[in-house]
Amino acid sequence: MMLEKIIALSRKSSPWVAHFNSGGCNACDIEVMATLTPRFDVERFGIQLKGSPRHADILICTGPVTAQIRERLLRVYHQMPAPKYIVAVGSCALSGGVFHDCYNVLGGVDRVLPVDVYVPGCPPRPDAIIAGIVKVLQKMESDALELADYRQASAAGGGTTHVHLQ
Amino acid sequence: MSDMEIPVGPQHPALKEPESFRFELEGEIVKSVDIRLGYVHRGIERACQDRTWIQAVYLIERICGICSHSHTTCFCQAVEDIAGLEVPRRARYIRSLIGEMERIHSHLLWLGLAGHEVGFDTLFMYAWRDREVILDALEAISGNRVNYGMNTIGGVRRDLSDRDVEELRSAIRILEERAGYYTDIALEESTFRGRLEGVGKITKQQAIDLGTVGPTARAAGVNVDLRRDDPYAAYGEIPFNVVTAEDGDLLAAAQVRLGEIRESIRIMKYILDNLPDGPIAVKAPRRIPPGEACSRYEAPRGEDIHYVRSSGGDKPDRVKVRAPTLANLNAVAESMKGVRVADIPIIIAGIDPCFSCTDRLVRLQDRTSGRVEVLRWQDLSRRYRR
Amino acid sequence: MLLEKRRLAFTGSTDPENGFDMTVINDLFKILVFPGFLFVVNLGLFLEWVDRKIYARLQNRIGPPWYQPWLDVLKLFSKEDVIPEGASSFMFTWLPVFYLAVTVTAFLCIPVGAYAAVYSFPGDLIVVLFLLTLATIILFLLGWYSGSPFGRVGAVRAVTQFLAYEVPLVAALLTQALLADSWSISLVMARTTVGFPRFVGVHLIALAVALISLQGKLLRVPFDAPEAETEIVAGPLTEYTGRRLAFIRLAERTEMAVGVGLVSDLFLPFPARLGVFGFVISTILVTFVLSVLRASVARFRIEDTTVLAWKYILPFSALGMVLAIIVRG
Amino acid sequence: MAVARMLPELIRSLFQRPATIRYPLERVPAPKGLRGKPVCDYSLCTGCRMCSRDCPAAAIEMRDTGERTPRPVFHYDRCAFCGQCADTCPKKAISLTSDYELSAFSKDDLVSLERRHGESAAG
Ligand code: SF4
Ligand code: SF4
Ligand code: SF4
Ligand code: SF4
Ligand code: SF4
Ligand code: SF4
Ligand code: SF4
Ligand code: SF4
Repeated sequence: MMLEKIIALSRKSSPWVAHFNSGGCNACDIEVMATLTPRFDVERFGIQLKGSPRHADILICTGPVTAQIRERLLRVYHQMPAPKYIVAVGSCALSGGVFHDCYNVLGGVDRVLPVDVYVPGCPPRPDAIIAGIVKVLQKMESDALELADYRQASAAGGGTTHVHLQ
Repeated sequence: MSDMEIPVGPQHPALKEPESFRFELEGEIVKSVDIRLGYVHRGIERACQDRTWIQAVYLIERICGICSHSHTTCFCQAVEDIAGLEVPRRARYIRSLIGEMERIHSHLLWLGLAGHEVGFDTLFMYAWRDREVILDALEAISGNRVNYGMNTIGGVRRDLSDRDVEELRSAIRILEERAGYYTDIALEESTFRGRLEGVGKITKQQAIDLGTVGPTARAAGVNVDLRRDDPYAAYGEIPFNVVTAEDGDLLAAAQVRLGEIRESIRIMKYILDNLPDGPIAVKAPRRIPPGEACSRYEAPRGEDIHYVRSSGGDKPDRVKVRAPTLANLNAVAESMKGVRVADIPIIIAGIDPCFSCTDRLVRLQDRTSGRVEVLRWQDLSRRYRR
Repeated sequence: MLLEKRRLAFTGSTDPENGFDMTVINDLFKILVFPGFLFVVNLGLFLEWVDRKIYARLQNRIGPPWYQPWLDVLKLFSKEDVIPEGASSFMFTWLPVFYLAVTVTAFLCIPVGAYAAVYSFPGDLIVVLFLLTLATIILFLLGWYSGSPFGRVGAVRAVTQFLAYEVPLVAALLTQALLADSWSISLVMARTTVGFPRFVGVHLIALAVALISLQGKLLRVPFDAPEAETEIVAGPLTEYTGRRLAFIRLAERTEMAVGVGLVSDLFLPFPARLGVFGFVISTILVTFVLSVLRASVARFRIEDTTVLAWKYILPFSALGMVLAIIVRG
Repeated sequence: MAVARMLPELIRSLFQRPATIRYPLERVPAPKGLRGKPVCDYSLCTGCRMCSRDCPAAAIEMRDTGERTPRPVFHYDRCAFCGQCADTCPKKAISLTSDYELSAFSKDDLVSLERRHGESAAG
C-alpha cells in the first residue's frame, strides 16, 4: 500500500506533457508554450514539455480535429505509454468552437480520443490551462490509488468490490 | 552513414503546428525536402459563406491566433469598403495601436522561438517573459490576451480609457529598454549569432522573384511596407521608418524584427500622444450591399490580402485570404537545399511560420491507389453544400 | 593501493575468524550503499535537481522542487513499457541496464572525499575514462537499435561528438596526472591539494578544458546536438519508455555524478580536505559552473562542435599538458 | 567573439525574485474588462434570440426554462469568449464575468443554467 501511495504521488508530481495541435489557430498553442515561461513556470509542478510522445504522460490537445490530422492524432496517442491522460485545451478542442460547422472539421478531440479534462477558453489564459492540468493531476492520483485499493481488495480475496476503473 | 529519411512533423518539437516535412538526408546534409501542408485546413473561407457578416469577423480572427488583429482588420476594411462605411478617426487610431502591439508581441514571440530552435532556451524564457508585458496591456484593453476581438465592421468594439493609456505608457517604457537589450546584447551573443549568420540566406533578387513579403523580404533588402506604400487605418498620418537589412540571412531577419519593435514603440507613442476624440464605431448594416473589395494589411509577417464579395445578403458571398506565411514558404523551400540538419528548425522558424493561415486544399492524393484529384472551388462548394 | 583497500576493508573486524564474513558484508555495503550504488544514484539525482534549479533561477523562474528527480524516475518505473516495431528487443531491453551498470562501476573507482574509492588501484583513472567511453558507445547502440530515424541521427552525432571532446577531456585529466605524477585518482587528489598554489596556472587551464569537454561528454548545451530536441526530438532516447527510460535516466545522472565527481576530486581542494562534505560541495560547485554554461549559450551545430574542439580546445589542452611537463621539470 | 553576453543578466536573476507567479496560490490579477465566462441575467432577458443569432460559435441554446419565452443557455465548451452576445443583447442582460478558470472533467459541467425551474427544465 505504501508503494502504491508513492507511485500515485510520483505520477502526480512528475507529469510530462506532449503537445499536439490538431488544427487550431495557434493561439492556444502559444498559451500552452507560455505556461513554460518564467511568469507561469510549470516546472514548479514537475511538468516538462517532451518532444516525444513516448515520454509523455499527458497529451495536451489544442484545436479542432481536422479530417487530415485525425489519423496522426490517433497515432501519437497510441505511441504514449499507459497510463495516459488527455487535456483538451481551448473551445476548438472541446467541441470545434468557432469551427463547429466547417466541412473539414470533425469536431472536438473527444470525437476521436477519451478526454480527461476540458479547458474552455479561446484561448484559455495560461493560468486556466494550469488549473486544468492540476485537475488532471488529481485524477491521476485518485486513479492510481483506486487501482491500488482494487488490487488490495482482490488480493485479500474479498467478494465483490465496487470500484470504478477508468 | 547511409541515406535516411527523417520526418519533421506533423507532431515535432520544433513545430508548434502540424505540418509535415520529409527530409532526405545524406549524412547531415539535406538532399531533398518534401513539404506536405494541409493538416490544419479547416475550410474557413467556405465556412464564412455560412456565417453572417458579424459572425464571420470572429471566424476570420481565428484563422490565426498570432495575427488575429491583422486578419480582422483586413477583413473589416474590405467589408467597410463595400458598404461605404466611414470608419471614425479614433477607431482607425485604435486599430493601428493594437496592430503595433500585435507586431511587438509577434516579434518577441519569434525571437524567443528562434532562441528555442537553436537550443538557447534562456533567450526563449527572457523574450517570452518580456512579451507578457505587452500581453497584459492587450488584455487590459481588449479583455483577452490573444484573440483580442477588437474589430467589428465599422470600427472597434472597445474604447481606450485614460487608465489604459497610462498603463500603456509604462509598458512602453519597459519594452523600450528590453528591445534595446535584445538588440545590443542578445543578438551579439556569438553562439547565437553563429547559428543565424549566413543561414537561410536569400538574395534580394530571389526575395523578389519568390514573392516574399514582410520581414523576410525586408531582411533581403526589398524595401516594401504596406503601412507606407498603401496606408490604411491611421498610418497615413503617422511618421515611422521602414526597417530593412541587406544580408537576407536569419541574422538580418532578426535585426529587422528587433528594429521593427522599436519602430512600433515609436508609433505607439505617437498614437497615444495624438489620439483623436470621437466615436469608435459607426453602425454597420446587417446586409452588406452587393460589391467586391480587396484589402491589404501589413501583418507582422508580411502582406495579408483579403478579397471579399457580397451579393447583398446577410452573409458573404466569397471570402479569399492570402496570408503572409504562404508567400514566404517558397523562400523556405529555396533556402533549404543543401543545408544541414541542425539548421532545419531555425530556417523553418526563420520566416516565422504559422501554417494555420497557409493550409489550403490543392490536391487530394489517395495514398493506396495514388489517384490524384484536384478540387476546384466549385467542386468544393458543391461537395460540401449544406 | 590494493593493500590499502584490504586494510580498509578489514577495519570492521578484528577477529580473523569472522573477518572473512565481515569483509564480504563490508564490501557489499560499499558497493551497494556507500559510496557505491545507492550513494551515486542519489548524488546523481541530487545534482540533476541542483542543475535544473540553478538553470531555472538563471532564467528568472522558480524551477522544480527538490524531490523532483526522484519522483521522475519512480514514475517512469511505474509506466508501461513499449518496445516499438523495428527495434531490436534484446538490445532494447538490456542496453539501458548495461548502461547503468557501466556508469555505476565507473563511480566505484572515484574516491568520495576522505573515503577511498571502493576500488582504488594504480591506474584507476584510466579505467574510469575507459568506462565513460564505454558509456558513450552504449548510448550510440541505444540510439542505433531503437528503430527510429531520430535515434539513428542522434546516435551518429553522439559518436561524432565523442571524437571531438574525448581527447581534450583525457588531455586535461592527463595534465593533472602529470602534475601529480600518478595515474591513481586518490594520489592525484592528495598531491593536487598539496601542490595547488604552485601550479595554479596550469590547473586553471586544465580545469577550463575539463569543464568544457565534460559538458560535451554529458551532452549538455551547447554540446547537446545528439539530443537536440528541436532537431531530432530526443535523439537516441526518442523511443524509450517506462522502466527502460528510467534506467537510462539513472545512468545519465550517474554519468554526470562520475564526471563531476572526477573533476572535483582531481581539481578542487575540498574533497581531500573536507571529506565527504567537501566532495559534495565540490560537485555542487562544478555543477553550478556547468549550469551557467548551459544557460548562457546557444547550441552548436554538430559540425561546429568538432571544429571548435579541434581548433581551440585541443590546442589549449595541449598547452596545459606541455606546461605541466615543463613545470614538473 | 563575445560568448555568454547575457551572463550578467542571468547572474542578476539568480539573486532576484523570480518572475514567477505561484499560480494556484497567487494569481495574475484579471483586468477589469476580461472576457471570461458569459452569463445572462434572466430577469432582464426578454427571450428575443438576438444573442443566439449572432453567436459565432453556436454556443447559445435557447432553452425553455418555464418562463413565457425561452432563455439563453451557454455552452462554454463551444463559446469563443468573444463577447458579441453581450454587445448584441438589446436588454444588456448578458455580461462577461472575469471568471476564466473553467476547466471541468465533463462537458456536462460546462453548461450554464442560471435559474432552474424544476428538474424537467434542466434536462
Ligand atoms: S480555441 Fe480559440 S484560440 Fe484555441 S485554437 Fe481554437 S480558435 Fe484558436
Ligand atoms: S482555401 Fe482552403 S481553407 Fe480556404 S476555403 Fe478553400 S479549401 Fe477551405
Ligand atoms: S487562409 Fe488558409 S486556412 Fe484560412 S481559410 Fe484561407 S485557406 Fe483556409
Ligand atoms: S492567391 Fe492571389 S496572390 Fe496568390 S497567386 Fe493567386 S492571385 Fe496571386
Ligand atoms: S502568418 Fe502566421 S501569424 Fe499570421 S495569420 Fe498566418 S498563421 Fe497567423
Ligand atoms: S430581433 Fe427584433 S425584429 Fe426580430 S423578433 Fe426580435 S424584436 Fe422582433
Ligand atoms: S461570448 Fe461569443 S461565443 Fe460566447 S456565447 Fe457569447 S457570442 Fe457566443
Ligand atoms: S439577446 Fe439578450 S434579451 Fe435577447 S435572448 Fe439574448 S439575453 Fe435575452
